[in-house]
Amino acid sequence: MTAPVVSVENVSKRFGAVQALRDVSIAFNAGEITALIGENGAGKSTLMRVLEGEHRPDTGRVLVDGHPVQLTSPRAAHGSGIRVIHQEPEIIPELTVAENIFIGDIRARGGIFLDRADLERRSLELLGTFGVVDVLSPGQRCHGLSPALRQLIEIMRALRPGARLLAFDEPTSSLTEDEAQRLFRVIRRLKADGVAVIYISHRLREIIELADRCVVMRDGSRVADEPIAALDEQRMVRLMVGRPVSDLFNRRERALGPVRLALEDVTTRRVEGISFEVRAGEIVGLGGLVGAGRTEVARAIVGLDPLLSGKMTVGGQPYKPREPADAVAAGIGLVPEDRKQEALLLMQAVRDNVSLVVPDKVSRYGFFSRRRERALVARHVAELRVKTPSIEQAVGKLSGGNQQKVVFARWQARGPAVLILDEPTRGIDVGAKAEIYRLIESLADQGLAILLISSEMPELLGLADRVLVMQSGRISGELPWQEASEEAVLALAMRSGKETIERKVS
Amino acid sequence: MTDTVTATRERAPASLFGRIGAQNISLLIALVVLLAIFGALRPDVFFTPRNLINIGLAVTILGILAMAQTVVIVSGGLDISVGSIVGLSTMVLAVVAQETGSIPAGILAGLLAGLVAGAVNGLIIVYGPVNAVIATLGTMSAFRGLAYLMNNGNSIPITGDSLRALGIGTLFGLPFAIWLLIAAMAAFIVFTRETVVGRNIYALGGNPTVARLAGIPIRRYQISIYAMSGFAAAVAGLVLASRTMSGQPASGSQGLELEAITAAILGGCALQGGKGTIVGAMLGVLIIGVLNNGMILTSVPTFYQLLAKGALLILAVIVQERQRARSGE
Amino acid sequence: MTDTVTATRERAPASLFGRIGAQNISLLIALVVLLAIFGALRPDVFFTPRNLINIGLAVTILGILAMAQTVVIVSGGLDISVGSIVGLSTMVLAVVAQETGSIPAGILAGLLAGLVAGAVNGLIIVYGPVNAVIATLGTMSAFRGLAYLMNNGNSIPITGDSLRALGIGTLFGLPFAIWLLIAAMAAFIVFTRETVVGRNIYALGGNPTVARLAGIPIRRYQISIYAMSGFAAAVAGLVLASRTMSGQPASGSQGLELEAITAAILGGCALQGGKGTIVGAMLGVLIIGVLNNGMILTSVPTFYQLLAKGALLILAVIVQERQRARSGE
Amino acid sequence: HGAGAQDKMKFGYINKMGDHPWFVREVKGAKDKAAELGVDLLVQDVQFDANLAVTTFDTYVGDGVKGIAVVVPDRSLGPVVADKAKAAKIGLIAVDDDIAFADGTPVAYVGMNALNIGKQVGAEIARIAKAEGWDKDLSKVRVGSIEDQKADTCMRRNKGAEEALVAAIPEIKSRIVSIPYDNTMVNSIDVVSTTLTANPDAEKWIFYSCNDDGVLGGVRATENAGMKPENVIGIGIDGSRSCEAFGAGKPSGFRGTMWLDSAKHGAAAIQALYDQATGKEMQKDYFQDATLISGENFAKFKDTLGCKS
Ligand SMILES: Nc1ncnc2c1ncn2[C@@H]1O[C@H](COP(=O)(O)OP(=O)(O)OP(=O)(O)O)[C@@H](O)[C@H]1O
Ligand SMILES: Nc1ncnc2c1ncn2[C@@H]1O[C@H](COP(=O)(O)OP(=O)(O)OP(=O)(O)O)[C@@H](O)[C@H]1O
Ligand SMILES: [Mg+2]
Ligand SMILES: [Mg+2]
Repeated sequence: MTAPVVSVENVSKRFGAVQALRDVSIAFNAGEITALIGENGAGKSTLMRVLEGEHRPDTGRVLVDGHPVQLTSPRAAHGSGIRVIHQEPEIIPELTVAENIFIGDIRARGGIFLDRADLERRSLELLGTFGVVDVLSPGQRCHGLSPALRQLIEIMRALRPGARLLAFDEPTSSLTEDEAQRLFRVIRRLKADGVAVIYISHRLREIIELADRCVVMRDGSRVADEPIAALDEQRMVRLMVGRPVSDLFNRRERALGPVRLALEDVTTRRVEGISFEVRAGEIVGLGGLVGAGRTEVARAIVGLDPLLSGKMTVGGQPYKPREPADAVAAGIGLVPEDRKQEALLLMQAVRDNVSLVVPDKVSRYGFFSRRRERALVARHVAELRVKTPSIEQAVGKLSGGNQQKVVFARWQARGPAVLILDEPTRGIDVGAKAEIYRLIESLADQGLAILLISSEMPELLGLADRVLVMQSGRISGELPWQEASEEAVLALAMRSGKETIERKVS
Repeated sequence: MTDTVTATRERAPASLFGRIGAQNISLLIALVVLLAIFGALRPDVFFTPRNLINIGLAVTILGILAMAQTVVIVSGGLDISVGSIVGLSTMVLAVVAQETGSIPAGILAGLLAGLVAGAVNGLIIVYGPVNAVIATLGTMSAFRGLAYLMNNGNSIPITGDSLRALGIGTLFGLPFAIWLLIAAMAAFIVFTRETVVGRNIYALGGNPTVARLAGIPIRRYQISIYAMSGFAAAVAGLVLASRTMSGQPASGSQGLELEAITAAILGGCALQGGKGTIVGAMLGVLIIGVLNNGMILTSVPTFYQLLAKGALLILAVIVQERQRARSGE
Repeated sequence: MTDTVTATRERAPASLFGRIGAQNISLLIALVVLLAIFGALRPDVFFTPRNLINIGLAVTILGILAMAQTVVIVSGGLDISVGSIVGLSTMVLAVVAQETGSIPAGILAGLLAGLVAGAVNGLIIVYGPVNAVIATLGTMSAFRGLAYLMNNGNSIPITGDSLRALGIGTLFGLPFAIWLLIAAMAAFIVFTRETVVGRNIYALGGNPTVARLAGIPIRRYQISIYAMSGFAAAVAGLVLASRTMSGQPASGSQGLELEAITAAILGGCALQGGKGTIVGAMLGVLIIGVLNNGMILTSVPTFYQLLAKGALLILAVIVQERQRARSGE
Repeated sequence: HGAGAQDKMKFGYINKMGDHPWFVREVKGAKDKAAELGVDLLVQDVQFDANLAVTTFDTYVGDGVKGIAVVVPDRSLGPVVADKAKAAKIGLIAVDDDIAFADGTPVAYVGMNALNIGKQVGAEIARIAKAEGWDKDLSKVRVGSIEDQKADTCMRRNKGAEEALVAAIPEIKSRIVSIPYDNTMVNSIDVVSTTLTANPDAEKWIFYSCNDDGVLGGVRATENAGMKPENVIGIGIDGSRSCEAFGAGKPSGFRGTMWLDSAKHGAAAIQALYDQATGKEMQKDYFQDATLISGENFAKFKDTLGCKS
C-alpha cells in the first residue's frame, strides 16, 4: 500500500492553559473522504491550522507522502498541495468575485497585466459547477455579500488544480440543502480524482452520506478512527460527547400568553408586506431559502432598516425603533447570523462580551462593580457550559461553537421579552445544540416570545410552534407544527423556482 | 484534562504586572532609560525638583490633549481639530474677559466654546455623515480661521491676577497646572476603566456594528465623545492662557494635534479603534516631555533634536513590540 | 414602482456611470460647482488657458503625492513622511548638483534618495515591526532633521539651465510638469486597475488574512509600496526644485502629507485600507487646487480662506456621502 | 470684484505668514495705500510655502497685474520670481526679505536690514546693562539667545544683537547660551524655563530673539520662576507684543522692543510699484527705521498699535 498523502504523527499543541491537541496521529489517504467530528473546541480547526502551516505543533510532525515536512507558512503548505477551506469565510470587499476566488493565482499577460478574460472564464466555470452563475457574476464586487455567498467563495478559492489534500472546515454551516448537495457533488468528484479530503461538520447526516471514514476528536485527543459503515449517528454522538445526549427535541404543548410582538404590513427596502404575531411562550419559525429576506425581517424589527410602511407593536404598545438601542430598551434581543461581524467583540474578554447588554446589572451610578460583573458572567458562562480557560479569555480565541454560546449567555443575562434568533446553531456541535435547544425551549416556557430564523430544517420543524415561510421578501405561507414537513416548507420556499434569487427593488 | 475551568478562580487578583500591562512595562523601561541617560549627562540639574516640575509643566497641555485623544481613538475616531480648539478657546476667554472685565466669566466662556466646537465636530461626523479625519481636518481649518478673525490675527493680552495666579500659583509645592493634569488623569482613568460609558466606548471602537446591536446609542456616544474632546482642548487652552496671559489664536496650538496623536499611539492606541489606555498615553507624553527637556538641558541643536526625536519614537515602539511578542499577548 | 431586477443584469457591462462610480460622480459635481462659482466671480480670467495651466501647475506636486498616498492607504498603511522626503530629496539634488556641477547627476541622486528613504520606512514597518503611522511620524522628523543638516537649515540655490528648462519649458503648449502629472496618473491608474500586483494591494489592505493565506509575499509588498511612495515624493521634489530653483529643506513641503492624505480620503480612500481609487484622489486634488486658485483670484482674506476651505472640505464629503447612499452602494 | 475692475490698475501682494500680526498690519498698510491711490490690490498669504508662492506669482501674472510686492518665504526663491517678473515686464519689489535676480543684481527692497536691527537691539541691551551696572560682575549674568535655527532672517537678527552686545561688553561673549525654540511664545516659555534650571548659578538674565514672541516668552519664564524684573533685560524686535508687554503698566523684564511699523512697509511697497507703473524710476531700497518702544513711551503708541483696553 502506498504512503498516505498527508499524515500527522503525535501532534500536540497548547495555547496558554488550553491543550488544544494532544498526541494526535491520523493518516489521510488519496481518494478517501475522512470526516472529522468532535464537540466545539475539540481541536478540529487547530489541527487544520497545523496542516496549513498557520500553527507549528509543539511536538509531533507532519508527513507528506511519508516524508516529514516543515510547514512554516500557508505558502509552504500550498506548495505541498495542502489547502484548507476555513470555518469563518474571509473575503476582500473591494475586489470582484473572480479576483476573490483566484487571489494569489491571478494570471497575467506579459507577466504584469491581469488577464481579465482568463479570470472571467475560469470563474464562470466554477460558478457554474456550484449553480450560482445567476447570483454571482465574476465582475461583481464582493462588498456586502451574505455569509452563504462568502462561504461559497471561500470554497471556490481552495479548488485549484494541484491540490492533494483538501480540508473543508464546516463548509455547509451557512449553506442551504441545495447548495450543500452541489458541494457534495464537487467533493465526490475530487475524491474520484484521487484527492485526499478532510470534511469537518457538525451535521452527522451529511457525514454518513458523504464520508468513507470518520475520525472522532474529544478534548484535543483522537478517540476513534473507524470506517463509516461501522458507525451510526448515535454512536458518533456518544464518541464525541463521551456521554449520552438526550433527545434533540421534546415537543410539548405550551401555554401561549398575550401577543408580545406584532408586525403589520411591514415593508422595507428588501421585504414587503410582512405581517405576523409572536405570543409569549411561543416559538415562531421563519424558514426559506438563502436570500429570502429572513434576516431583513429581523433587521427591521431591531431598527436597523427603516420601515417604508407598516407598523409594529411590542407588548401591545406602538413600537417605532430608530436604533437598535430602542429595540433593546423595548425588551427585544437579537442573536445575529454573523457572529464574527455583528455579535462579538473578538479582541475583548468573554466577560466584556457577556456584560455588554446588562450595564444596569453590573454597575451602580454608572460605575462598574467588578465583583458583581464577574459573578453574573461566571454564572451564565457556567450554565451554558462555555468552554473557556477563564472569563478573561479573548472571545476570538474560543472555538466557533463556544463563541455562539457567549452570545446566548449575553441575552440570557439580559432576559428580554422577545428574542430573535438568526441561525442560532450555525457551527454548533450536537451536544451543545441539544443544550441550546433545551435553552430555547425553557426560555419559551418562561414566557419569552421567540422568533427563530433557521435554515436547518430539523431545527425549524422540531422547535417551532408554527413555521412562516418566506420567499423573495414576502411571506409565502404559514404552517402549524403539525403540518410542517420538509416538503411542505420547501414547496412554499421555492414556489416560483429561480425567482428566489431576484430582488425586489423599489 | 483541564477544560471547563470555572471562570472566577483563574483571574481573581489581577497582579500588578497584569494591571500595568506588558506594553506599558516597556514604555516604562524606555522612560527609565531616558531618565538614566539625561540624569547621567546633567547630574547637577536633571533630577532637581525644579526641573521635574519644568517637565511636568511642559507636558500639561499635551497630556490633557493626549488623554482626550486616546478616548477618541479608542472609540474608533480621530480628532485633528484639537489644536485649533485650544487656540479658539483662549481667544474666546480673552475677549469675554476683556468685555466683561471678569476672568471667571472668560474662563467659563472659553470652556463652553471648546465644548460647542467639539459638539459641532460630533454633529458633522454623525449627521453628515463625514469621515472623522476629514471632518476634523475641515474644522481644524475653520476653527483656526474663526480664532484669527476674533482679533484680526492678533493675540489679545489678558490682565487679571486671578488668571496669573492660576498660571504661576502652587499648592503643596506643585503648580496648579500639574494638579490639574493629575486630576484629569485620575478622572480619565476612572472613566475609561470603571464606568459603563467608558467601557462601552471600547466596544464602540472594537466593532461599531456589535455595539449598535447591543443597544449602545452610538450616535449620542460619538457626539458626546467629540464634545468631551473639545472641552478637554478648552481646558488645555485655559492652561495655555494662564501661562502666556493672552489669547493666542495659533501660537502654541499648531502641531499639537499630531503630538497628541503620537503620544496616544506610542501609548498603545490602535487607529482602528477599540484599543488603548490612558496610562499608556501618559507614559507616551512623559517620554516626549523628558526627551524635549533633556535635549534642551544638554543643548542639542534643533536639527539633531529632530533626528533624535524621530529615532527615539521608532525605537520606543520597537522595544514595546518586542516586549509584547515575548509576553505572548 | 417595484420592478424585479436580477442580480446579474444590474451589474454586467460596467456602464460609464458604473466605471466612474457614484462617489466620483459627486466629486465631479462638487468640482463643477466650484468651477461655476469662480467662473462667475472672475469671468475675465478664470477660464483662460493660462489660468487653467496655473491650476495644473499648482496641483502637480500634491497630485503626485496624493496618488502615491492612495496606493499606500489602499494597502492598509499610511505615509506621513512624504513631505519630509520631498524636502530631503530637493536638498540632495541641490548638493549633488553643486558638487558635481551636473544637474542630471543631482536629479538622479535626488530620486535615489527618495527611493532609499521610502525603503527605510518600509523596512522599519516590516521588520520593527512598527505601526506605519508611528514609523513615518518618526521618519518625518528624522528626514527633516537630515534635510536641515545638509546646509545648516538654509536652502540651497541651484543654477543650471537644464533644471530651469524643466521648470518652465512646455510641450504642445503644456508645461513639462503637467505632462509629468498626466503620465504619472496614467501609470497609477493602469497599475491599480490592470496589474496583478495592483489588485493584490487591494487584497492586502482589504483583508490581510486572505492575502497571507493566498501566498502574497506581504513583507516584500509593503517594503516596495513605501519605497514607491518615497520615490514619488522625490519626483514631486524634482518638480518643486525645478519651480523654485533651489533645494528647500522644509518650505513648500511642510504640511503636504496632510493635504495628500486629505485628497486621498476626499477621493474615497478608507483609512482601514482596501478601498480607494486614483481617479478619486485626483478629483480630490483638483477640488483643492481649484479652491486655492479661485480664492487667490478673488483675493479672499487669509482668515476667511481658512474658514472656506474647512467648510468646503466637509461639504464635499457630505454631498458624496448622500450620493452614495442614494445610489444604494 | 465687479466687471469694472478690469480697467483699474492692479497689483499683487504676496506675503509669507499672513496670520501673524506683523503681516496683518503690513497688508493693512498696503491696502490702505492702494485705496488711497485708487488701485486694486490682490493679497495672498503663502504660509511659508515656496511652491505656493511661485503658484501665486504665476496666477497674478496671469491675472494681468502691473506689479507685485513679495515677502518671499525663502530667499533662494528670489531669482525665480525676479526673472518671472522680468519676463512678464511687470514691476517687482521685495518686502522685508531682500532678494536678487539670477545675475546677482538686487531687486528693489522695502524693509530693514536684519543684521542692523539686531545691532540696535544689542546696543540697547548694552546701554541698559551698563546703566544698571551689570557689566561690573558678569559671573552671575547669562545671555539667552532665543533662536529659530531654521529661519535665516532670525539667525541674522540674533547675530547682529550678539555682535553689538559683545562689541560694547567684550567679556560677555562667554556668557551667551543658545536656546533653540520653534518660533512660538509657549515654546519659548518652556525652553527658557528649562534653560533657567540648567544654569542654576545665573541670577541675572539677558534675552534677545527673532521677535517679540521669543523675548516675551523668555521673560514670562523668568517671572514664573520668581525672578524680579530688575534682574532681567529683554529687548524684542517688531513690537507685535507691545500691548501685552506694556499694557499692564507694571515693571517687567521686557524692557523694550524695536518697533517697526509694518504698515509703513506695506504702504511704501505699493507706492513704489505705483510710481513705477506711472513712469517713475524705482529706488534701490526704501529702508524703514525702527522705533524703540518701552514702558515710558508706550502710551504714545497705544492707539497706533491697536491695543485693546
Ligand atoms: N489562537 C488561539 N489561542 C488560544 N486558544 C486557542 C487558539 N485557537 C484555538 N484555541 C483553543 O483551542 C481549542 C480548540 O479550538 P478549535 O478551534 O480547534 O476547536 P474546533 O474543534 O474547531 O471547534 P468548533 O467545532 O467549535 O469549531 C479551543 O478551546 C480554543 O479555545
Ligand atoms: N446590504 C446589501 N447589499 C446588497 N445585497 C444584500 C445586502 N444585504 C443582503 N443582500 C442580499 O440579500 C441576500 C440575503 O438576504 P437575507 O440575509 O435576508 O437572506 P436570509 O433569508 O436571511 O438568508 P440566510 O439563510 O442567509 O439567513 C443575499 O443574497 C445578499 O446578496
Ligand atoms: Mg472549528
Ligand atoms: Mg440571513
